[in-house]
Amino acid sequence: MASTTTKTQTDTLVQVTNLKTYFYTEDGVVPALDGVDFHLNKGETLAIVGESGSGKSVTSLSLMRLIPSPPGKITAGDIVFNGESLLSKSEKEMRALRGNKISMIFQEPMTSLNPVFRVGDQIEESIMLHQQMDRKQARAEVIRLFQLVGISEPERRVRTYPHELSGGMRQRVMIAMALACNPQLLIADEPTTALDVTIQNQILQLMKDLKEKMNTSIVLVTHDLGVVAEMADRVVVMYAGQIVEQNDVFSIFENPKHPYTEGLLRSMPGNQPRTGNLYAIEGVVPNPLHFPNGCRFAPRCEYAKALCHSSMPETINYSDEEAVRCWKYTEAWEELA
Amino acid sequence: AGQVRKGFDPSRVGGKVILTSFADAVSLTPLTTSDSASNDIQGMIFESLTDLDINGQPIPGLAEKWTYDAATLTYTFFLRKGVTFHDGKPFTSADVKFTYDMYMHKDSVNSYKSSFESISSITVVNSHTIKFKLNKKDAFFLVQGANDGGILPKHQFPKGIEDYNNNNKIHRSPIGTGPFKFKQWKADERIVVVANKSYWAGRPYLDEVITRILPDSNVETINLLKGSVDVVEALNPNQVSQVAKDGDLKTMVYDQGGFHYVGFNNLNPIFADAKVRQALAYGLDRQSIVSKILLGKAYQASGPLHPKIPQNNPSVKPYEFDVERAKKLLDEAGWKVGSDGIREKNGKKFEIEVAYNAGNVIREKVSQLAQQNWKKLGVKVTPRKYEWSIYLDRLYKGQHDAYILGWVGYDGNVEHTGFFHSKEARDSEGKGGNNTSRVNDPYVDKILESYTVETNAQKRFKLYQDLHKHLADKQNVIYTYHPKLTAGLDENLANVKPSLSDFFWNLEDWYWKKGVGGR
Amino acid sequence: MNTNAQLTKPQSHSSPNEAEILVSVRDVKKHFPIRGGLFDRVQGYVKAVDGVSFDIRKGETFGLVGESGCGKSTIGRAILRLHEATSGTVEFNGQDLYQLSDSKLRTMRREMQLIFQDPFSSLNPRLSVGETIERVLKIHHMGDRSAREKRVQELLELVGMSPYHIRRYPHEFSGGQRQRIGIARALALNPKFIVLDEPVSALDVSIQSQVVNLLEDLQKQFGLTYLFVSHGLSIVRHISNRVGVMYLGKLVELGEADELFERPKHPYTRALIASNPIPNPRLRGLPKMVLQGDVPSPISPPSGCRFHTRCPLAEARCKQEEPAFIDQGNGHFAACHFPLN
Amino acid sequence: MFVYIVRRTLQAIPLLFIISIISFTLMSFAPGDPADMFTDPESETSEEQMEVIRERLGLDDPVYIRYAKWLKLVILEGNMGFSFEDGRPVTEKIFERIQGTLTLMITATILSFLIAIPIGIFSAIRQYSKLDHLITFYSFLGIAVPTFFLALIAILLFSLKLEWFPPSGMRSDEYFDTFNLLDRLKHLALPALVISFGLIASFSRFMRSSMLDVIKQDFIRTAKAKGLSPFKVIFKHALRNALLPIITLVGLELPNLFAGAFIVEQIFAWPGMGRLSINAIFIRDYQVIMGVTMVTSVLVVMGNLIADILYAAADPRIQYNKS
Amino acid sequence: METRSAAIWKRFRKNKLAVAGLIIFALLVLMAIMAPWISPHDPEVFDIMESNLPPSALHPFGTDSYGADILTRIFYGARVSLSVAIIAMTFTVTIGVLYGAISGYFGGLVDNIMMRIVDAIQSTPTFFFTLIVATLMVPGMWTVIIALTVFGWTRMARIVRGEILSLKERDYIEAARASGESNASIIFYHVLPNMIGPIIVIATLDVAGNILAESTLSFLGLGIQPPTPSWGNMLTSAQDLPTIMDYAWIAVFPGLFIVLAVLSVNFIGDGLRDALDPRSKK
Ligand SMILES: Nc1ncnc2c1ncn2[C@@H]1O[C@H](COP(=O)(O)OP(=O)(O)OP(=O)(O)O)[C@@H](O)[C@H]1O
Ligand SMILES: Nc1ncnc2c1ncn2[C@@H]1O[C@H](COP(=O)(O)OP(=O)(O)OP(=O)(O)O)[C@@H](O)[C@H]1O
Ligand SMILES: [Mg+2]
Ligand SMILES: [Mg+2]
Repeated sequence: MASTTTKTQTDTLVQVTNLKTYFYTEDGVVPALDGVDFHLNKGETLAIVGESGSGKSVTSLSLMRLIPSPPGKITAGDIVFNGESLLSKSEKEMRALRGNKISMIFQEPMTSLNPVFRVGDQIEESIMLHQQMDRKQARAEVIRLFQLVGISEPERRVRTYPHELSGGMRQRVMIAMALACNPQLLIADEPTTALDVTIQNQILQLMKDLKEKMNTSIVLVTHDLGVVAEMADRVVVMYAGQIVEQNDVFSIFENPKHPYTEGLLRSMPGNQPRTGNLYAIEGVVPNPLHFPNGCRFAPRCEYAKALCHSSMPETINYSDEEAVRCWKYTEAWEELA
Repeated sequence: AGQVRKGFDPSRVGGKVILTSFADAVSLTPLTTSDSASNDIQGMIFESLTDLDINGQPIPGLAEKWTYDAATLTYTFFLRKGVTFHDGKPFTSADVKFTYDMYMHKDSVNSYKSSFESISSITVVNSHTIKFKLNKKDAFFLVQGANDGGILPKHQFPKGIEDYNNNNKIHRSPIGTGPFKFKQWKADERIVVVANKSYWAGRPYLDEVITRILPDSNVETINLLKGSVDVVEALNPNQVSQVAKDGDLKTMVYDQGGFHYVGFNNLNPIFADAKVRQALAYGLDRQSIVSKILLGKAYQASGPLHPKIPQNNPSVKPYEFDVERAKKLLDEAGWKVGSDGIREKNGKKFEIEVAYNAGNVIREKVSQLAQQNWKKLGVKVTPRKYEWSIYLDRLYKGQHDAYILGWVGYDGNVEHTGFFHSKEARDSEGKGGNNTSRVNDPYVDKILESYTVETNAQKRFKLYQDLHKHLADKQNVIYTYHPKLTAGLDENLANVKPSLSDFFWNLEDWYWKKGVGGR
Repeated sequence: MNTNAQLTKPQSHSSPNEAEILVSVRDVKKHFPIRGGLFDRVQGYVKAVDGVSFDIRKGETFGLVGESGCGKSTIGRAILRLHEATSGTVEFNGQDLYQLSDSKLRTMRREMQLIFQDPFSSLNPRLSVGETIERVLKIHHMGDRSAREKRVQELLELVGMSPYHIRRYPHEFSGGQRQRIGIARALALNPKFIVLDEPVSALDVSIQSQVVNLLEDLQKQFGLTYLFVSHGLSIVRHISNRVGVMYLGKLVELGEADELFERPKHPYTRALIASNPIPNPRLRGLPKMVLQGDVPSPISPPSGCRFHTRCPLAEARCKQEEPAFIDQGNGHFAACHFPLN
Repeated sequence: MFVYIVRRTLQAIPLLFIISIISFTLMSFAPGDPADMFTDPESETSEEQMEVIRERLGLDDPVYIRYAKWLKLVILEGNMGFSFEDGRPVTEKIFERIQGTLTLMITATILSFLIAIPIGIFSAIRQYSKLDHLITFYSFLGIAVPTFFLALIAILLFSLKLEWFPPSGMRSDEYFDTFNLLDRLKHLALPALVISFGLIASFSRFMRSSMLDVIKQDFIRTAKAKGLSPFKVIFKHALRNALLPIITLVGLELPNLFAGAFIVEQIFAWPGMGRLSINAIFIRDYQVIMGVTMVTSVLVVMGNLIADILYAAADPRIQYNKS
Repeated sequence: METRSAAIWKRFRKNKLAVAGLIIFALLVLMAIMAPWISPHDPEVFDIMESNLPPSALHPFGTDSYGADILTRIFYGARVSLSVAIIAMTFTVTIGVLYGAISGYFGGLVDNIMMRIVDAIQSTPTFFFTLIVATLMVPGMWTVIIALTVFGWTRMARIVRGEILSLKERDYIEAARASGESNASIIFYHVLPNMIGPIIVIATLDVAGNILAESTLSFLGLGIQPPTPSWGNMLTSAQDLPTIMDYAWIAVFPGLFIVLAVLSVNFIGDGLRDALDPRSKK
């Protein structure tokens, strides 16, 4: 079941190394991404989970090179997509990729579509831009995509405005738009958070089907572990701008290493006895302007020791797939014990 | 074309002149309105039985000649033959009769009815002879009754008085006999008249006269400088130098019949005492008004009669600027200097407001000069400007303490009844004549009355010379100055000769030098 | 599993008297008019709540779930008379709220409070935390200045915040902290009853539990009664004694929390539960019941059973006949012609 | 849509009614007697006919009778009375000039838009740049300079010194009988620019803040994620959304626009309703004042209606049946 | 812990332009107060002979066409212009805010009627009605202020109403109602403070508008009477060809002070808006 196939170089679609994205605000520097390493294999779904503000969206926007600048800037590291470094590409070259080889779905289907244009036109625009089709061909393509994402009466629906569609429909439109040019990489930033569970279920099933059909690789950003369990092959757990743990989905759920991952899993109401208090990770996420010197999770960590508060743990890479950033798994820890 | 007037020079023919007017005309049918914009244009299109020379003396107009029978008080006018209206219809005595019927009709809405009061009946003798019988002696009949309104084409007014009063089509496309024919009127833009080529006295030199409506004196001057108008009738004093500097333009200073004054309500207890009025007159520096405010473009006034007319009494001199004398007069009048330096009498302080109309810069300056001057006498003055309609309202109701105003546009036919006669005084509700200063002086009334019936010119002038002296003494209003105006015009425009009362007096003789035909 | 017909959970705090009913909602309807046409006349109604009846017992937590737009918030507000109901009655402690005068109502408001979903828009950004809470006390003339200040401190401590936060402004807090401030504000007047409109939906998973725990502790401590509105099924199941399920302005099922989740009677409830993703990757392959389509418009709801357009079990009868909301045994109510077993 | 327009028009009727009552009442308080305006204390005219004129003007009736008469005329004959000054129907006098005013105002509005929108966009996407600060400064200047002053300076500079444009009027003497577009445009240029000066200042400010709001929106990110060029993102996706609030603004600015146009008409000798009404005010020509007031109000109401229709056309979310 | 006003002041001080605006404005006000002591000449005495003199040691800003010292008139003019602008602004803000707040908060029929009245006032030719208002009273500073107020409050009312319509949907308004707060105190404590931004912006624009409107009124003889100077007055009387072409200083100096006042007020407004908002950066 686990994706343990031996990995060759060509299997890797995206390789992110030591990525640092900082925001230079009036109040100070926000290290939204502070040395992030992960990779994504072809045909794989990678879930990024983490607390609000941990840098999930910044990661996805960095992959698109859509960090608002100013104040944001990618200050270090590299993103290699299909063997090419995205960071050394010109803006024009990036534009050729966006919406074409790499596309993105956003959290808010309500506000992510331009309210004053018909939904069909908004997709056509993308198709005509990247695939040298004329308007008529593009329209046919849009209708095909609408059928693909399960929108009934596509001929009529292409002429509607976003506000005339329900949330679920709009998210389908967003997906159709993202799939328009057969992207190799689909980034979905909380695609279902704003939706009802019933609709979320429909959308998740749809994404799964499409992935099978089109063999797209997906980066799925979410904070819902249920969605992760449903969709992901591998999971990256982020906390305060850093990756604290990554592993295949089964290991993450069954054998979480990092105390934060563990806490997250234990906090899920469905995962605990229905009596007594819920398990809770106490405390709040640190202010990104003043991250603690040591492990950023230390102030909330049950296991934290003096060491954790004083210095930052290195990432321990067990394999290509598995990594954790915690003192608990170091020799130093054992010495303390 | 008809005959040719004396001295007509065909080489001068041609070209157009662009004039300006602050306001649009209201109606082009004579006497239906009293605004100067309308009057000026009417003057180009219509003619009366008599015309006036540059001194205001009656000369033949549509009447070739006339006789007067003193016994029956009857004028007989012999009309010019062969004259046609601009639409080609002949002019006859029927038109004259019709015209006067209109002017004198009881429902006629015109502001000049008093000019015709002395007419008792009009009889058509034949197609070109007409008799006017008067009901009293009228020294001014030839220059008022026979001159004050153009002759209308009867055939244009099928509904008679109703057309005269209300027919806008007629009001806006007039037909007369005059040197210019009406061509076009675009509201708030311009009014165009063109030469009447078959004018009985020979066509005017100019082909076309355009009056552009430019509502602001800065704009007027700019257009003159720019060459988009040819003549500005009266430049603002401080804009004269600007125009003078321009090589393509010339300026022309000319006299305007009239006088300016600081008025009072003579019924106001403060001003009822002649000594007070005299004191204020002595205390006002007229010399400065003329030299500094008007930059020399005026005559100091000694009374209401312009120095260029025979009624003026040259022996009457303007009041000196004499502060000591003024103070003495005030002391005599019982106004004693109070502790704060302001005079008072019977516990009442000598504090007055000097009103003027908003937008009139010269009057604003005069009011401020008066404030400064009279302060030295112990009189506290508050200058105060009013929007025109409010200014008038208060003026008519006698609510201003003192006000600054003028009385302009007269010539040798001046007649001051309206201004000084007690029967013309306004009542407290503001009804009545133009005697807004409420002068009530039996001596003045008597002179004014004799003057209108005295047909001997020399005796008549003498009456006003006496009046001049009397008024100067009384200072019912403080006479400040007689105006001179400065016109700005194109260097090449020739023969512009304003009379005391009419800038366009000889418009038909204006011409372009060297045949330039305008710029 | 808890299968007996006990009305409250065994672990329940204080001991709520089964019979004692705090809030009684009877056939409440709330129709929002839609205006239009030439004379701006009412052209139709959004039937946000269309005849809902239930009781909330003293000391219990009544959960309300359902898809977005089904009328959960509207009923919550109608109970507090923040919306005037179109018809029906709401009794609070035996008093008909809709008969109260404005001033009486304002006094009554001490007894019942509201906590909002959005921690960002529910606090006045111009007032400091202290001012926000103190205002509530001031309106009801509770104590003098120093007494009020003391109380504010108490309240902040009660919700787990430091007194030095008093002078801070809402924007300086995280979502969880703001929600605590909102709770403190609601508690300031010692209410008996609180409507919680999705109080944790906007919070991170790790923070959600903190707030839920706090709510439970406070309930225990003060004997509070909650109406807990949410679409997070697991949370509702955890916190509620009884749960009502709404669909298109109607209550379709009501019962003991565990009973309802274990043995849903209404197909809609079952679909809702099935849609909830299970946080276990090993179970992902299992066939799911996917509810097709969207919720129909509340302006012209479907005839008969409102769910029939999406119901996998619907039959002809469902289209014509509206099912009654009846007890299917043990106080487990459902409105379905073909209840599940 | 049709229903919407009809409804809005019907709604305007009571509004116009209120305006007419307010205006009429206020006017009856105005000092100064219109009959007096037909006399001139500065030259030799007699005023014995004043009573005749007063009667003709109907000034002896009480206010409410005059109002009733006026209203009757308006409703029954669609005529707004007769000018005191020359006895012509007010409608006719207004009709002669309305085209001038509208031409000026519409041109000025369009001109302002054409200039203000790019400026606003630019200062939004280059927020806090030097140019942005410069534009901010300009917009304060636009508020601080009185129209009459600006007009005079403009005439001196562009007409007298540079000789680019004629200083006054609506057309040259040559083109009174034939229409010459170029000549008209030349005459239109200065007055329109002067009116625009202030408008550009405020429109660009609003455009800037509206644009700043829009470019933060999610759908802009979506557009970028599609790979669209920045030009398309701004001018296709952002612009139309940013324009929406500006459309309403124009409707609200209309009354001020009229006021500004009136002053400009005076200085540029532009034949329009402004001069008509200023003259009417000075001579207390009540019927004309009423007429101009009503026509301006109708234009304002219509302008707002058009703004709303445009808004609805530009924003598909607006439904006509929602008020 | 600092008090709220101290916090506001601290934030305000951070904004350099706002502080500069405040200093300039304070100087202008000081100038107005101190006019009798710092003026080089007597404002009431002038000699027409001395008119149109360019700036010199004796007349630092030159003299105008009446021969009055421009600097002196600017000092005295500040009194009128600043008082008129600020007092009238205070009135328009008070009336406009209250009116708009009531209309927007209560909505429905009340709103409909109240807004139609605003429409009516806004569509009438202000010029004429200002004239009437002004002439019904004795001309002077207060006439100007009242005239400016009567027709100046509608814009504020409109904006405030619009803001309220959106604000009143916020949860914290509902929370206030839920806790038994009365309508009046909801408006004062929760609604108005949250729209202080737009209110300040309009208010500062009004100050500028009032300075200029005063001159229009005075020009018509309805306002401040000459020789009492006001900046607007001075600028208006300089609108004449030779003045602009040959004696530019007559227009330039009052113009400069108007611009200075307008800019400083707007900068203060911007600074104040940010300082009053606890969310703005410290
Ligand atoms: N435009 C920006 N300017 C300044 N800081 C920013 C900006 N965008 C993001 N950040 C900061 O970067 C950090 C990471 O934000 P990010 O949006 O990636 O969080 P997230 O994990 O997606 O959270 P959420 O679950 O709330 O979407 C946060 O601390 C945020 O404040
Ligand atoms: N003020 C209102 N005017 C008109 N319609 C309204 C109003 N408030 C709510 N509605 C409508 O009433 C219905 C029920 O709304 P309500 O907010 O109660 O739903 P909800 O169950 O709370 O949904 P959510 O989960 O999205 O909060 C919706 O269709 C909504 O559009
Ligand atoms: Mg995010
Ligand atoms: Mg809700």
